[in-house]
Amino acid sequence: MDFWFSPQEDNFRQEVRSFFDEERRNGAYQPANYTFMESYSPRLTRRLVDKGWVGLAWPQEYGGAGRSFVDQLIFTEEVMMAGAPVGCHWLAERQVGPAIIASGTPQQKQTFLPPILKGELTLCMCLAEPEAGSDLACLQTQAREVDGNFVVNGQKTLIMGADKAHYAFVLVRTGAADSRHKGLSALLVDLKSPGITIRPLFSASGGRSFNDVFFDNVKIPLENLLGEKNGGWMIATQQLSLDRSSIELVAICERVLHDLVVEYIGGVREGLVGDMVVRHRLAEIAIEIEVARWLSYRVAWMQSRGVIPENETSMAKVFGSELTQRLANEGMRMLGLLGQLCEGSKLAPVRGWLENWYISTLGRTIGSGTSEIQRNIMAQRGLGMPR
Amino acid sequence: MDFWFSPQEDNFRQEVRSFFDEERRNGAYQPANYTFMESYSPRLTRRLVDKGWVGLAWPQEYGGAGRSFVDQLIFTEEVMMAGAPVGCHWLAERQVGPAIIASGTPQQKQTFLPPILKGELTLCMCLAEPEAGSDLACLQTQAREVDGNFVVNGQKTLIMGADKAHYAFVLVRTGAADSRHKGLSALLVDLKSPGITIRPLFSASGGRSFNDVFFDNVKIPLENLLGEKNGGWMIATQQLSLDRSSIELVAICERVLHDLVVEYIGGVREGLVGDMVVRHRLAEIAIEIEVARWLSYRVAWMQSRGVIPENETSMAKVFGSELTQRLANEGMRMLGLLGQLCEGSKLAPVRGWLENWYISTLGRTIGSGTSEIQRNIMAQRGLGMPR
Amino acid sequence: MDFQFTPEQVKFRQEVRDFLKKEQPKDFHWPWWFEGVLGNDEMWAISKQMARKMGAKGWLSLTWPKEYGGLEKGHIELLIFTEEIAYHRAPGVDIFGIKMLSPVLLAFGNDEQKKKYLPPIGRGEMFWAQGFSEPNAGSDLASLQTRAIEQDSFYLVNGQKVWTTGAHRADAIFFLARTDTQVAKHKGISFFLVDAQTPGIEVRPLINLTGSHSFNEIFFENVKVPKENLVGGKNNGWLMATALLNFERSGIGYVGACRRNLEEIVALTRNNKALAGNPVFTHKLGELAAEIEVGRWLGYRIAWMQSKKMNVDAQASMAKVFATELMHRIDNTGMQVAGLYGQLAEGDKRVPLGGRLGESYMSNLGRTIAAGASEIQRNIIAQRGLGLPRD
Amino acid sequence: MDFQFTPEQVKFRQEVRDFLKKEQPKDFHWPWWFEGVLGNDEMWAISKQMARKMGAKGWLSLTWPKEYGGLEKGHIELLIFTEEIAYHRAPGVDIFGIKMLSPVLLAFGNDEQKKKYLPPIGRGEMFWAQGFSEPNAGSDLASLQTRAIEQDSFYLVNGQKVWTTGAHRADAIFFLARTDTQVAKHKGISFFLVDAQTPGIEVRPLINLTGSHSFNEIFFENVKVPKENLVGGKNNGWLMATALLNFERSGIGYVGACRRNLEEIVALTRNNKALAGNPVFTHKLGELAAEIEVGRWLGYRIAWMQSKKMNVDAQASMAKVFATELMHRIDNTGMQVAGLYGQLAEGDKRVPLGGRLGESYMSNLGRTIAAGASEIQRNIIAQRGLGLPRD
Repeated sequence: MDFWFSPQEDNFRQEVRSFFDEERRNGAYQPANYTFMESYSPRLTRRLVDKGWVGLAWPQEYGGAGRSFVDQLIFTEEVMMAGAPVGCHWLAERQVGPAIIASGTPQQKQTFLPPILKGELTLCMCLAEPEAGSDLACLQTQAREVDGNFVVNGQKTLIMGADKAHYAFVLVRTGAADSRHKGLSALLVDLKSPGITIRPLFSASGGRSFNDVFFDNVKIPLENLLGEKNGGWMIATQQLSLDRSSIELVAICERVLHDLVVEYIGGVREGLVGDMVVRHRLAEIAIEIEVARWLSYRVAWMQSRGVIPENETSMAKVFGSELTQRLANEGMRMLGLLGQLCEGSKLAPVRGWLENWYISTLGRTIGSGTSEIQRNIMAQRGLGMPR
Repeated sequence: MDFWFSPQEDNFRQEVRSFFDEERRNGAYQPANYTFMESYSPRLTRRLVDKGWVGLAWPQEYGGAGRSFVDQLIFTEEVMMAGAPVGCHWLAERQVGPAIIASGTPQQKQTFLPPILKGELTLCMCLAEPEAGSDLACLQTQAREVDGNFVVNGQKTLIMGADKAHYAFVLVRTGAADSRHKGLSALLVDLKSPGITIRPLFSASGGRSFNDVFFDNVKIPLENLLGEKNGGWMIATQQLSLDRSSIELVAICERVLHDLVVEYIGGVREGLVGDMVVRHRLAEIAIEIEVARWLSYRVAWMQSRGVIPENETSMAKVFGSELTQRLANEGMRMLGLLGQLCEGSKLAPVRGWLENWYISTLGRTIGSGTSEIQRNIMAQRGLGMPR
Repeated sequence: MDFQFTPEQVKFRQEVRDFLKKEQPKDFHWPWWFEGVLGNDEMWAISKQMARKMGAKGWLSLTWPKEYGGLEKGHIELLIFTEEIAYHRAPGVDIFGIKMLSPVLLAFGNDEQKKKYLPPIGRGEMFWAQGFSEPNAGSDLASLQTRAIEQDSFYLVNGQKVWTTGAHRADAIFFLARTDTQVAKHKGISFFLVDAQTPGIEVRPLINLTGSHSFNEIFFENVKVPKENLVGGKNNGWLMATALLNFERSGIGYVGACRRNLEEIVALTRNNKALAGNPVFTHKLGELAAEIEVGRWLGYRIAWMQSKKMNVDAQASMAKVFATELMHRIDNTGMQVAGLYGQLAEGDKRVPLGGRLGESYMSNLGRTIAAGASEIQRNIIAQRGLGLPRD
Repeated sequence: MDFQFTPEQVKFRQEVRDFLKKEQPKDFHWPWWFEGVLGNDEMWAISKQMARKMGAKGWLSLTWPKEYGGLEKGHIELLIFTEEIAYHRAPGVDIFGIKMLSPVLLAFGNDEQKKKYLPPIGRGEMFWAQGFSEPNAGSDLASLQTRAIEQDSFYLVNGQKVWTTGAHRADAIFFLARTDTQVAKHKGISFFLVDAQTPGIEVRPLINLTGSHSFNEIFFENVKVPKENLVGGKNNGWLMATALLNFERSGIGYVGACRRNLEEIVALTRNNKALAGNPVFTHKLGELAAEIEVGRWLGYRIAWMQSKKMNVDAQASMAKVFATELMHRIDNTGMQVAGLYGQLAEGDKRVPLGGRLGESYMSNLGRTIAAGASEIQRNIIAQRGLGLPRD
């Protein structure tokens, strides 16, 4: 029994941490802000490929390192704490790649997996739409089969990183207009295809990380269909995540708390050090991070033993995502007036990152009522309450 | 415009306050605990009758003083702050009397109203039942019409003050077993009637204020039916309260806060005076009392102008009742270990009253989901949300 | 007890509404927090225009004595005006000149100062900035370091201010400077007025998180401030900076803004079947509506108490804590209704309610209910409302 | 990383369960908080019986050295035992003798003291009370006033203790007394053991709110305590009173109790159609279940860290705050399921779950998550967990 990491696991963590420390010291990367998916450093991605850390938990038969989910969890924690800019390969490695491994044709595997593992293929996820919001069952972007191609028409919105990606995972409607989740298909789309237009969107905090993506009679070869036709729902809801522990939410919270305690209170606002109310709030957040952490660890541990977690993933997701909101709220309260300054201002504490994160965390639990669905799962599967 | 009390109203408050101050100084009464309905002082009740303060807002044609609802609100606030034991006449004056005025026969008015106004008729409310809890639509106590009488069989439970009352307002089923709220009637029952047995119940905090009341073939004359046969639901839900402001909840909170600040923190536990966390919690409660207070004032003011409040009463009730719970919680936290001592212990702070109240406040929002119903009213009538 | 306004007051409210309907540019939503307007040339121009029109009505000097251009109205009228302005998101009231400086001048200024400064402020022709905060003073205002050394006919000022909202728009600045270094720190401070164009004053922008320019740093380098610009006597500045003056303290502006925001959110919700049918959500809206009613009453009562010359310290703190935290709850609820698009910036055509919710959500939490701010108010409540000793 | 117990540990847990199934009187629910048992003769008798049986198994001295009757097991075994005891609401573990005194004796006692006191404690034959609190010391333990004056072969003790749980049941008392009045207050305190029957000791009851007798006052009047009953040397008492000794700090007892309570509440809810179909309510239960899982892990990790001799201060504080506040949330939820009958006293046939919920609800909030208690823990977290300086 070992209620923590094994010496081998600790060594691995140390190795990863030292690597990032040194890279940062060498100026090889600048720490990314808390909405880390916006970050982008081909150079760092290449370094991680060289270390064999892209595809860490992928099966060896597909060129991955075949390491355990616990190792991957450790790696994710360290990436977040280091503020490493991993946006170049993250969605490809963590979300789309696993879906291709699970559902792709031999041809697709051969085409897409090697460049993903080399960090050379940047992907983005095209799910949300103006009318449907994040309710996938209402998606309207249409793909008709015409002469050996899908012809795609429609609009995706709030797409992070579309301006930098090579390919997109696009969920389209191939069934009837009212087929809801039964008429969706997943396409792998080359973003250089004629008819695609990408336009930036600006977020309330001034960041430019979202895009609109317009499809105007875009021809996508039939062989770029991922999985079955009309089988996109299953891929989008079940296969788009290899690692379901939500550890990235916990780890980013840990980084934010660290920055608040060390940089802000330990530096800019020493006066808050003795403020009992602030101290207790910080302690409360520390407890909640421990709580969320364990829920994540449990999922990774179950996965590493080949057990498929059920309501355990719901618990990790609900706690982790709601914790990000609480922490962002508390953080903004502590920053006070200083929190009104933008990234880059010399007076902005914690480099002005908190504000951007504050508004983005709200997206994690709203929309399709994600938290509510997770809570239903917890009550029904966990406690046997009636549906 | 006058966003507070008029000089006349202020004078009346002062008169009431001086009266209670003097009574207490004279040893005419001992302050009651926070669950004040358990208190019982025929002597004080007689004094209030002499002052003309029992039936203060009753119409003059029924022997009341015909004063405004604002005066009644002022009086109620002062009664609560004084901790006056008013259990002798409170339910009769505030709940059952108004229902008799609204629905009683001339004979019933003549029989019951004068002794109520003289403080000589103590009443209790027999609503809850073992199987039905507080869901009135499920009541099972049955009354059959036999030879000019209702014959009542069944059991009521959790009846406060039944051991000291002369009469009871009893809600019984006169319709079919499945008639739900359409088959209920209200009876005025002499508790000395043969076949009635009253047994005390002990609450978790050790108090003895509840009773079981058993009816075994109890004969009640037909003329003791209040209102229409099968019309009991309307009486129980609409007429059992003349003053719908919930001000008694607010005023009792004010008394508890006062005792905590002055007696406990100002006396027993001076160390808490400088505790920022405690100070802020107290300030928070003070704000919430102001909030609840206004919601109550508004109802009384509307009533005094002859306007019938709708969702305003729901707001006052939800805020007031939930505030009692929060305050009881905060108070118990502040008392700490000292809160484990019982009423009467020399070390028990604030005379050990908080514990009893702590457990009783829970009853105000549970059971039939009262708070939830009130919230529905607020959302539907107040904001026009769909049912 | 009578929770109604007099017929005259009701009429005045209607007059303000009619004016705003006529004069406020259509679809113009002034950010409830003053600064939003300062980074935008067009908004600033509209704001100045509206200020003149309101000034012409006498509404910017509602409570002032007639000799300085005032209408000599009471606190209740001021409350009504403030509530309507906030609810309608109308521009034109310069909080620095109208709300902060003019009560100081009325109470401490000499007659010459009153005659010189009050009329143009009241006409909506002169705009001010407040130079209090300094980079090294943190939250301890009294330790400010800007020096003003008395010379023949002027004070020579050197130092730096920070967080100066709107300094780049202001015609003049009122500020605190140290005039005596030999006494306890709050005893050596004086209160000055200075024309923003005076040589030696440099204003540098601080860009806020929405990319807009409302905060500034001000550098004073050998600035000569005429002696007649000293208000309230040398070394008396601390008194003026901290005196709880007889201004409008009801917090009704927050409540008016809350009310408008919630009305818009309720309308949004009615169009969203899933949310409108979800009791968890509609119950929350119902409670917020009730709380707004409470906030209004707290505000009305404070204005009424002030009109009776009663002390309102504890009540004003309660009203402020309550209203600012209420606004955060409302905005948060609104952001949930707005969904993912709520994250988009003001101006994007798809962001609900023109992105005003997001703007308010972003700025409210840190600015008005920050750890310090609400907690200081709670401490005032504990002391003055509950009678606990100073901590 | 491996969140499982070893096969031996799993077997040990089963052994404890089998023992409790066989030996614990049917339908006997020991209140999770030790005191509940002390006011009731029958419960106390059962508790003593169970103590002897557990003592015979060696489970009361699981981690002690063999020479004092221990089994020399590790922290994990102690954790398993504690969790099962709490979950099964089993009587027999005297927290004063087992959990508080024995670690002090093991660390600071001399060989004679260990040999004299540990074996009977471990056999479940000797029960203790703790005389620390005093009426005038408040929360400042170090200012205690009970005096112990050194004489020939004994110390002469005079003074008063309060809040002494179970003093009327105890065979002996360990207590602090002042042995030097000339030094800083925490430097003049010593730690003594005394037979409860010693002449001059008077125990007076304090009745708690459920009418039961578990607290006491103790009066010492010229009590002669033999010198060999001084533990750890004269004036070293403060060290022993405050040292964070090597005992079980996982808080797993709270979690075990939480788990059992929630299981019962879930069963009650399943029988209540209205509640079982109300998502507001079932979601709350689902979250509580998740939080219990978290609490278990926090506890397991602490035991594991202790077994590796790691410092667990911050973690233990987190676990304690989390588990005690969790228990309050569980009890509060339970009281809502129980409805009006939840208010009735233990023993009434209609009160759900035998009234245990109400008892726990009444006692938990004030006792374990009181303003002070949880906040001291949070301060420890801020200091030792987050590295903030002492406040």
